Amino acid sequence: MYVIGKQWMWHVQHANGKRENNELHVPIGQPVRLIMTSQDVIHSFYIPAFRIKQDVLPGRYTSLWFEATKPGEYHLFCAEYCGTEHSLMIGTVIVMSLNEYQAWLTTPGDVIMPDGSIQAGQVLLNPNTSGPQLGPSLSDPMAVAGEQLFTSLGCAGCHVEAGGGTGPSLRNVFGYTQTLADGSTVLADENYIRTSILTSMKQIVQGYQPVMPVYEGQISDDQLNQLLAYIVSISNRGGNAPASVPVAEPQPSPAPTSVPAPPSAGGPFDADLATKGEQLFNNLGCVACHQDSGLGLGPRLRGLYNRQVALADGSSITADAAYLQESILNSAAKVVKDYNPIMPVYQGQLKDDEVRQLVEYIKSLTE
Amino acid sequence: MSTSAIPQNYTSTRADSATEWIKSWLLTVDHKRIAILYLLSINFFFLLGGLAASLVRVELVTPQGDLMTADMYNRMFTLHGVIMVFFFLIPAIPAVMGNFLVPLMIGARDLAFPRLNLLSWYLYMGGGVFALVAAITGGVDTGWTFYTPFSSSYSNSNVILTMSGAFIMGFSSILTGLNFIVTIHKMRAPGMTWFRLPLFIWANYATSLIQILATPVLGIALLLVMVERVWRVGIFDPALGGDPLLFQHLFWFYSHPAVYIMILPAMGVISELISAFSRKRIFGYEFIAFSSIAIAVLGFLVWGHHMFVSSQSVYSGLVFSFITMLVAIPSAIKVFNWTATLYKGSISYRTPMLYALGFIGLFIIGGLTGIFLGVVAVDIHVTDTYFVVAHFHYVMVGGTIMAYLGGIHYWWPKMTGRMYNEAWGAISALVVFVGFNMTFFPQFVMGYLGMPRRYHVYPEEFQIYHVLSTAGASILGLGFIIPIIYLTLSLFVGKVAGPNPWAATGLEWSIASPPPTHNFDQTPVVTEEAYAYPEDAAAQDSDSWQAGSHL
Amino acid sequence: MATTSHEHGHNPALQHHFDTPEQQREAATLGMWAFLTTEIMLFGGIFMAYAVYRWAYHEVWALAATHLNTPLAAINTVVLLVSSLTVALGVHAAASGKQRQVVLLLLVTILLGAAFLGIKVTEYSEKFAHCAGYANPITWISGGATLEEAECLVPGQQFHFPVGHGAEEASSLPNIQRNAQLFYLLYFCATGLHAIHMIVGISIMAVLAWMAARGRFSSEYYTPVEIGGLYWHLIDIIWVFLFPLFYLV
Amino acid sequence: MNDHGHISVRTYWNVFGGLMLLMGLTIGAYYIEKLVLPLPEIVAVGIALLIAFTKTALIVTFFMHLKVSSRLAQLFAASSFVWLLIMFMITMGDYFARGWPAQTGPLS
Repeated sequence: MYVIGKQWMWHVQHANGKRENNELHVPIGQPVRLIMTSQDVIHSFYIPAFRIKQDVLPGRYTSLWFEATKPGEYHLFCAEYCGTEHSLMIGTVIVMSLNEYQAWLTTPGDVIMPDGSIQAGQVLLNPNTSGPQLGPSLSDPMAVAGEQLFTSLGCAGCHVEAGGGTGPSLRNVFGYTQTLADGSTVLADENYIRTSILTSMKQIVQGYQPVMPVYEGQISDDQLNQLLAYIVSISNRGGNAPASVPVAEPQPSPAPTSVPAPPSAGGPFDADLATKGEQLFNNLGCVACHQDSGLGLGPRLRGLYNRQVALADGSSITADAAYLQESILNSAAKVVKDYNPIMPVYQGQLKDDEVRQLVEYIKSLTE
Repeated sequence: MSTSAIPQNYTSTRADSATEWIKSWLLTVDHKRIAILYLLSINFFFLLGGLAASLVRVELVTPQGDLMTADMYNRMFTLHGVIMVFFFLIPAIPAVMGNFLVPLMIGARDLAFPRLNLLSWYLYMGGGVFALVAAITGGVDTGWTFYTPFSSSYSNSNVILTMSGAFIMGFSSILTGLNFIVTIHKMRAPGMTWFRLPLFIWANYATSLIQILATPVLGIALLLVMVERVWRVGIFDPALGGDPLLFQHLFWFYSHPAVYIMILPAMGVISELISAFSRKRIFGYEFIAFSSIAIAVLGFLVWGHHMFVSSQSVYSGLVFSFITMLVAIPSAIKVFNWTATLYKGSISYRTPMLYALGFIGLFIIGGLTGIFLGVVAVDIHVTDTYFVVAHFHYVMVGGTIMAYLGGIHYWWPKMTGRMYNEAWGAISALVVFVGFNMTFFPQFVMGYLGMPRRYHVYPEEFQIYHVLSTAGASILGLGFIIPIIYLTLSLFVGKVAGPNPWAATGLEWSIASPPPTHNFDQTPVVTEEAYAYPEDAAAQDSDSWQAGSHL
Repeated sequence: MATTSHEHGHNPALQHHFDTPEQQREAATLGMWAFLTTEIMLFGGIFMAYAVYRWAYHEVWALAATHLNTPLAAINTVVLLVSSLTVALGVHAAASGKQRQVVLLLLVTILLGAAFLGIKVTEYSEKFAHCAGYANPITWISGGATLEEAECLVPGQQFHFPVGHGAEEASSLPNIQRNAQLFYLLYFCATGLHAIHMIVGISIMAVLAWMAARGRFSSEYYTPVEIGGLYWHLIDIIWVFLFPLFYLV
Repeated sequence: MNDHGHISVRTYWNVFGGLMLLMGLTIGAYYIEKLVLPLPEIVAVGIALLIAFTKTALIVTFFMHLKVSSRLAQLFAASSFVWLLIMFMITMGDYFARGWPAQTGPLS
């Protein structure tokens, strides 16, 4: 479970995304692990009855675990002085039997959606299983929300499940030691994943370039927790992560069709090639940088075809098929103004009909 | 030696005009006068802190907390913390009794640097003015520990004013410590070897070692927080990569030795009282002397036990917990030796002795609960609760203040030449003892049940403890007011006390009661060891006892 | 209690509560050493913060250190070492009673101290000038050439650590701006505090020189000069540590 | 201890010479490290600190007359460095064990 201490309020977020303030519903007999961080000053999560207390620091995760034995309501205090309403930052811990806890979990309450917004009254059920599962698998919806976030933010583009993407595959990363570019090894725990997402340049895994954009300030704490839950869920050493999470099978990259594409001079674009191009565009991770929202590291491609493009060296050129092809194969040649040349070179990695599919797809992106 | 006639004693001056009189007191370099100036200013701050304490206690009678708003309550308990710690407990015994008695006990005419001594009093008052101005213009709401990032970026009360007050007081404490070290090393009377020194001097020596080694670190910690507040640049602020725990390390590196600054001189006073009132040589002189030094040294290694739950690494928690057990040993040695001194002594229950016995009892409770807090596992439950509040009040109020009052009563005839009223003295000692226990013992129970510290509003089930504690606090408050009344009265109506009303040993008892300005006409030569009471003192007392003479 | 009668010649400088001038001198030097202990602990706190943050962010700190003006600081160190020598010779001269030489040497020390502060001022003003967008203080005053790439190393809102040159290596370090600001905050705190101590040192030397000029010292009584010397050497020692830690490493 | 051990002017000068030599050494080490062979960081820091310590030792023993002053003064000088060491050792111990900053080491 994830706890966020804010000045004079505790946000508690259950594995399935259900959120509550100043309250903590816990099943008995289950070891519960709290992953806590603070948004402003130092607080301290203190449950006298369970004899546990741990300071909650801004800027890093601290963890606390306990196993409730007797159902009932217990006090929850903030033990580290944190300002005017320090004495109001209290709450109750409600320990329930397992099935009561299940029932409570599914009652509608506000839930964090993948884009970080909070919607009340909506229960995030795990799509591929009918009822809520027992035990650790409860965190599916959280992982599912994390997974949706993972694709929508474009992480899936680089961190391809099967590997071979520009970023390392994240399968079975959590809980294992990673060897870093400078040869040192580090245990991939919550803090490692948090800092790798927020400040990605710090710990580059061996054999990969520091290309990943820095997400600090772009994603909220809740989204960060969801991503963390997803990454934990796809590693079999994830502790409270179920092994049975439906892993987003990578769409099999389409076997390049041998159909010779009609010469591209014809109509605006060839629909069939464009759809294949689109899948390729996602799988190769182009979508991660060339985001439609324009926020990505690469320029926005929608409506690019046949438009005047200003290049870094000041000259400008019309984005015709030849320019697109050349930019894909030898990306550093003509870099668009105020973008830095970090696009990987696909010369020799892509067959030319794959390139043609991509070009057709880009042509299909009309404004 | 100034050949002019030595004035009758340090209190009377040949001042003719009022300004002359004021100048003779405010610009004095006589350690005895500076001690009196300290006595007055420290008692003023003690009453101010006590007032804040009583307001906090009255506020806590009701769970909803309706006497004052939460913010006012936070400022009140911070005021109580800052005033009591920085402006009463740390300077109390070293400055008042230390200044007065250290030169007398070692046979010197004055401290090594008299002008520096006056400067440290002015620094103390300067710091006090800063703290008062801060208190009046709205106080500070960060708690006396000033934890960042709250104190550096989230609190908008005048933190800088209070911090500079504590910063300046730090210098006064350093200068006093420095003065004592040099005096004790260099200005002992001929024949006064280290092992003939009274134990009060050993304790003060150890205290001043801590003062000069620890206080600068507090100075730098507060300075850095002030820089952070002024330029909005975070050194302890996690947003800028800083670490709030670094502040806690620097702060507690000073503050734990500071609690030993508070308790060590109190132990020195108690060693004097116990041997004087059981008319017996102190048992295990070397042990007590060296345990003072041991406390001073070990005190520097244990500060981490204040930070067990603050995500300090588990391994350092282990190390600090182990060394905390070691630091408890010297205190235990002292208590054993005191009780051994009492054995077979002819104990007379005069007021100082009542305070001394009260000290031993309460200090044991305080010390042992300290061991609970030293163990990491237990500490996780009880830290930042009222258990901790009760623990350090047992050691500070039960220890330092009881010893302070006992010392004031014991040396009152020496300071003023007048005896206090014995009956009132006994009453005040009992009232203080009862009031104290009634205030703080319920807090142990409440703390263990989980009542957190610094809470303005609390769940109902703790109310009975709070009501009990507030009742006790009023008795305790009364107990502190009574001595002020009868001690001031004794100045005018008190029986004139001769040079040695307690028939005690020690150089300070060999000169006139309000000692002359230059202490010793001729530098005394010390021949026997510190507490040279006759072997059969107990036998002599028992057969010379008649009904009606003091117990 | 047998008492000893006093026998000591009337020494003008002996204060009333000391028995022998020897005792007074030892008391003074011991007091000074105790004070030096507090000073060392004071700067110890800053070095502690330095050590913690250096251990945590060593790459950014190494990079940040390159933007400090090392040659100027090296000259500063030499200046301080020479001033230490002149103070030591001054104390020696006082011990052997050559009053005029004492005054001369103390004046030279004051001069060197002032030179140190001068260099410090130029260094600081260069940093502040950068913040205002000018190459160096002179152009800043005369409104001359502005700085080509923006660099402001004074901690505060407009702190900007130039990531321009050496982009790829610098941009690889995540919160470089924040940690570099931390480095410069500690840099300004440490050297600022040291400069304040230097100003105090210079004023002590001035008082001593004035007293020596009026012949207050003799070969038996020269303790104030010795204590002033001790304090000066301490300032020098602190700078000896500051220099490598901030500039060189 | 003798009245005031006499340190001759000559010793002052060659102490000064020694300091200048060490000064040169530090600057030399800096430039070597910068231009010629970039040593691993710990070694560079180690050398610089070592030289700083030797310089301090020279100044303290000769210029500050510690060699000739009372054992007490020597005790105070030594104790201040020992206390500094205490503060450094234990606090850095905590930082090593805690794996701060957050991204490395075990989640304590």
